[in-house]
Amino acid sequence: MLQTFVQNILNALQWGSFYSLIALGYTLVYGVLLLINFAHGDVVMVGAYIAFFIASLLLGHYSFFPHALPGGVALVLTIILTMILTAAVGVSLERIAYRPLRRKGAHRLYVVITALMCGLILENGNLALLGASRKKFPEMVDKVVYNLGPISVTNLKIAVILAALLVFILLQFIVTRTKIGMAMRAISYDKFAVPLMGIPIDTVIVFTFILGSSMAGLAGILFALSYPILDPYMGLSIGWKAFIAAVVGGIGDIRGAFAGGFILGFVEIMVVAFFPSSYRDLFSFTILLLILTIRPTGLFGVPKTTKI
Amino acid sequence: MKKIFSAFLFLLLTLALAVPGLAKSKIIRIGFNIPLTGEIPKVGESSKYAAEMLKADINGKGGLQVGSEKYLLEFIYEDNESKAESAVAVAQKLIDRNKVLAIIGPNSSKQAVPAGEIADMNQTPMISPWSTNPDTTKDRPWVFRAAFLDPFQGPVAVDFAMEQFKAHKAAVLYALANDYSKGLAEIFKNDWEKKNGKGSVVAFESYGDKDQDFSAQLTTIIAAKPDFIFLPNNYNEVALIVKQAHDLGWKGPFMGSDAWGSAELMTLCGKDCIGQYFSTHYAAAGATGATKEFIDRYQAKYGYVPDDVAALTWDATRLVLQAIQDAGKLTGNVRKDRKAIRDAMANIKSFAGITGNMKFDDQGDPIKCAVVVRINDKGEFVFTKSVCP
Amino acid sequence: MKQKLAVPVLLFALLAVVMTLVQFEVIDLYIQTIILFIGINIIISSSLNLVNGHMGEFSCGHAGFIAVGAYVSSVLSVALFAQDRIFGAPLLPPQYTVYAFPVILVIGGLAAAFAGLLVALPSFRTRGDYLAIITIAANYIIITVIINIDKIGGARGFMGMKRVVFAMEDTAAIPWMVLWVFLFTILSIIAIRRFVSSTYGKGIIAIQQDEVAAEIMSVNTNKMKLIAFMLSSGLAGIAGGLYAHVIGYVNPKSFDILKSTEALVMVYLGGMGSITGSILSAVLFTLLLELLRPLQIIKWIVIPLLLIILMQFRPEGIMGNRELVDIFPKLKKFYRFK
Amino acid sequence: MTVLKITALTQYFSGLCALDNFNVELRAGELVGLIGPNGAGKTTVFNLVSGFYRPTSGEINFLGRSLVGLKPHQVTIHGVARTFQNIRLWNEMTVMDNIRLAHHGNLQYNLRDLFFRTRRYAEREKEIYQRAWHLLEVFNLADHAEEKPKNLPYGMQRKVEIVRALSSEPKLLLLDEPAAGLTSKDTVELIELIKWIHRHFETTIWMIEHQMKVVMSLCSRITVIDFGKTIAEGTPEEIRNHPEVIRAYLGDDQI
Repeated sequence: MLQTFVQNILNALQWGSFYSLIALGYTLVYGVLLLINFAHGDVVMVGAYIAFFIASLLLGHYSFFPHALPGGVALVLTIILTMILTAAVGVSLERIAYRPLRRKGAHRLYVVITALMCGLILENGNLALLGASRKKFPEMVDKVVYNLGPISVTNLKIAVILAALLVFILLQFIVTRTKIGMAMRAISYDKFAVPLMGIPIDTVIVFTFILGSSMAGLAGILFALSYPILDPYMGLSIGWKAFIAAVVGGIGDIRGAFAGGFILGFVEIMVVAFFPSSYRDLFSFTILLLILTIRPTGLFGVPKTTKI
Repeated sequence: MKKIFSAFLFLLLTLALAVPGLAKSKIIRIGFNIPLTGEIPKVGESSKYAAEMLKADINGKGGLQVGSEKYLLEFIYEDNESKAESAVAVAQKLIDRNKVLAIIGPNSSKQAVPAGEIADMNQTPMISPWSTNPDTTKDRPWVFRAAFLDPFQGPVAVDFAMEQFKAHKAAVLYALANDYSKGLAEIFKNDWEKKNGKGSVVAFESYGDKDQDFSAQLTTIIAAKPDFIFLPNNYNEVALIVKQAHDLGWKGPFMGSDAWGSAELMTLCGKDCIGQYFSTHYAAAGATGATKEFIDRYQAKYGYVPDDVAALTWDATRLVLQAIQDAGKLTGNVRKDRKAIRDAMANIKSFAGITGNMKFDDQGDPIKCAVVVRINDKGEFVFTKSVCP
Repeated sequence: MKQKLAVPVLLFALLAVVMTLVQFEVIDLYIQTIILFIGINIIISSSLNLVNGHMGEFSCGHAGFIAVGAYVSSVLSVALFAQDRIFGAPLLPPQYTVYAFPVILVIGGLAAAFAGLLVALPSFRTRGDYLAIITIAANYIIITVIINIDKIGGARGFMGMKRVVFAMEDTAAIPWMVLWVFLFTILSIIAIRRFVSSTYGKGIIAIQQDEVAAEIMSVNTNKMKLIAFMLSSGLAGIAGGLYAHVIGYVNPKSFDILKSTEALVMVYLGGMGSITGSILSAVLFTLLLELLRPLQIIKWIVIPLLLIILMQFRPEGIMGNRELVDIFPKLKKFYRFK
Repeated sequence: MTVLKITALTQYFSGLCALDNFNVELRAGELVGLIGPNGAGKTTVFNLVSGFYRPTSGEINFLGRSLVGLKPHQVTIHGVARTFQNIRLWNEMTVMDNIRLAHHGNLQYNLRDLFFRTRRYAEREKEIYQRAWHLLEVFNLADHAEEKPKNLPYGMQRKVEIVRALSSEPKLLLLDEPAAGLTSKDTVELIELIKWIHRHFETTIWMIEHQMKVVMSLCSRITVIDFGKTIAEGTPEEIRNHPEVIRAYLGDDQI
């Protein structure tokens, strides 16, 4: 029983890491623009596909580039390139779809709907371009299963958990310690004060999308490495749930997204471990509702006091 | 404002006019109600490819010989988006608009059950290649299917596992929101416990829609120490489950169902799936005759080994064409022709399909054999055993 | 006075024409099905608009309430009027269907309204995006509950409603579903219109624009939220009941979050807080989905693209928060005194 | 007759004392002022009276009935109306609807009347409409009845907000800095308006104001608070020369 429990803690840590990584992207954009970027889950999907193509290229799977790089080098290159390209995708979404709407002063929720539509285009565009076959992500590093008695861990699992932790520390540092990070936080309070700090608003927003989308790219690679089957709708369900995690943590707060992701991961895994698994969604969402009932603005969310 | 209104009206009008009108005679029109978008686009694609291949074959020979005349085939593919209401609208459209003689599809039961109602009500023969829910054909004389039913496949898996693995304790992991998976899991559990005593299914776990992480369920299953794990799941999920189970230290065997039978299984699953068994409609490796020919041609044309949906669609469509030929002649009166085709379908004595010989029982369900295949080191599905009803 | 009767007369004439056309098979079943879907979608979008548009919340779980209505009314009508494996012989003779059906639909609506409490009660304390999460969670919870009840089919879905429809048609051979969908669509629109045009109902618009001011100007905001959520989900439940009987089969997967996003799209396409906008967008959206079907996969790229482009030109939806009469003031004389 | 009697009202916000032992008594027909430097706790007093906060301790008695624990809308139904420092009108509704909605707490019809459009519904809606119309005419706003408040000049928005508060026929009207953000010309008009309201409506008025000119020319009595404590009370003349007040406003080193 104890072994099962410890094993499940490890499972939950890995699963929670993914929710955290994706929730961080939601929360960054939300913190700056108050925009629920519903396309974020699909940006993760795009990240995974980009990683797939780069990895296949670097491992010499395509005939026009028949030089296979060693797995480790290929992995590092894939991570870097994927993060850059996914960031480009995220920024283009913002430039093409969100910014013009914002300029026109559209209601916030119209931008949210636009984000939903962008998500649909990414999914179905992928389907139309690449066909309905799912893609198998290549194995870039040799999997090692460590057996500590009855408990099993893979090197990948450890890497995922570490990556989530590192990303969190990095983002927390950027947001609290750097000038542009402070501008990001300031912008949600007062749009007009930020230019006074000497940073144009659009720069801050683009930077936010770069950060958020590159994290989505990273999440995409790690996801593809852990669950190596890619299909155009893979980002849908995890995207919605990560959004829920971000809100339970207190949307707009980096710590909140991080904690919320792990909480959702733990709740889901533990419900399955100790209750009939068919009740998972029922139990886990009821627990989340209870958390929100006790703390209506999430764990780290500051209650928004309207000045009367 | 008014401009936008009129622009929209204009757009709608043009689109309405663009919908194709009625075509000329000497054509047999068959509708395909398949999911080209939505949750399972691959299923729709396989169906479409198989049908395209068949159509090219027959039209290449100048058409289908019915009685003394030759008819060209026209297949109309409509996308049901994997949605129930869409499948209903598509069925209506194919019947009323396109005046098809018969409908192939929908494939998954969520769409096939309501679309079957429409077909039955409008007296149009429909055959679902893949649906396994008994409701699809139950009390519907106009609706048929090409796949065998869960109540047959479940015991096949039970008997095979008991014999092959000498197993007494089984574990099941199924997809909660997938009626196929859930139904088969329950039938398997009942049958297993009937034969091995109560409590011999030591773990009966489920997961949700579009899940990718199964570690918690697998941890529970592995802790219960079953002799093997039964996975009545779609191949894409199977690939993830098997891999994660190995990550968690599982070394025992898996047993699967016909939903494993996709060409993609091995590309997705790789070496983790080698050596596992599953029950299915046909064994691609070592196939002979028409089956082999179909597999080779499909692979040459589309680049991958056809999955069971493709094979079943091929059979379903050929069944319909066979029935049209059996009917003797086409009158041109759609209602009469549909009736003749339905009667001919119900009366098919024996049909040699690439997924085995079959005929229909009085519910419109096929009586055919199931095979159990093993995945060999080359990733081929090798025939192991055949079970007939 | 004559002019004020114009709208009812027009509606009645439209119903009569559609019924006759259907009765004499001038329009085929396909068109008929699409007309029915349009009606159902109108109820769905305008009822969601009550919460998302007029009250300004962001409810993303409308499909959950549609599911409750669909299941409750289906189970009731099948249990009462159809031979069924689960519920056995019909409890009432078939000629009662005609009278019982609207009652069953309303009961389905009431059940959905009670499910609406799941969202309405938390709305007292939370707003905005936090409430959005609660609605999504409510959607997931409802679907999971249905999947776990084996008695009503679980993941396999539930059917038999067509037999009830047939029983109605056996009693009197007219296209009953066309009649019911038409009737309930009109009734829903009237109910919503009457609600938001009254001083009482305007309370929810006040909540949308400034909740603090609403509270201080004697609007019982909690009660208004409760009423708005329950009315909205209740109407969604009625739409669900109609949907179930038109299709003849319900499956929990048909009411997942994707269905909710469709409803959202219709609301924001039409314009927040515009009833005519919701009607228009429901018609447009349903027709677009049908007409673009030949495009297959491309359809699901074209439709979002169209919507994105539309929003760039009209960032407030087709109608904004205006009604048709605001654009064509001449129509005003056809309406009664507000 | 005493309209409002506040005794020992104290409010803490997470350990911070916002208001300490505040007492006041307003008699019918009075026009009283509440002044103090920024952050002194003036708006807190209004928020406590109108029910947005529940006081830590103390009693608020309005016409013999305690207001403590009531929700804002219940307080309003009992006859206390207020305006806000930063105007809080419903900007997307017409001016007319803004005024009509003030009757929300006293509609006298139920949902059945609403959905079936009964006679009672029609009569009540007509009555509310006519009353609102009358009020708009009295205040020369009838021309703007169908406009949206956001399109009106700031001074007029202020006026609409006051009219909205009045239309619920309050016995006590709380005005929170009505002159904030107004031009000097508008301020003069505002003073006249408040005087006029005070003469023609049977309502007691209690106002917070920053501009001495406004308070001094309107109020018969003034309370001064600073850091949550009452530091002075009296007629405008007495307040003008009160040393504590001067210190609070100008700082210690001035003396």
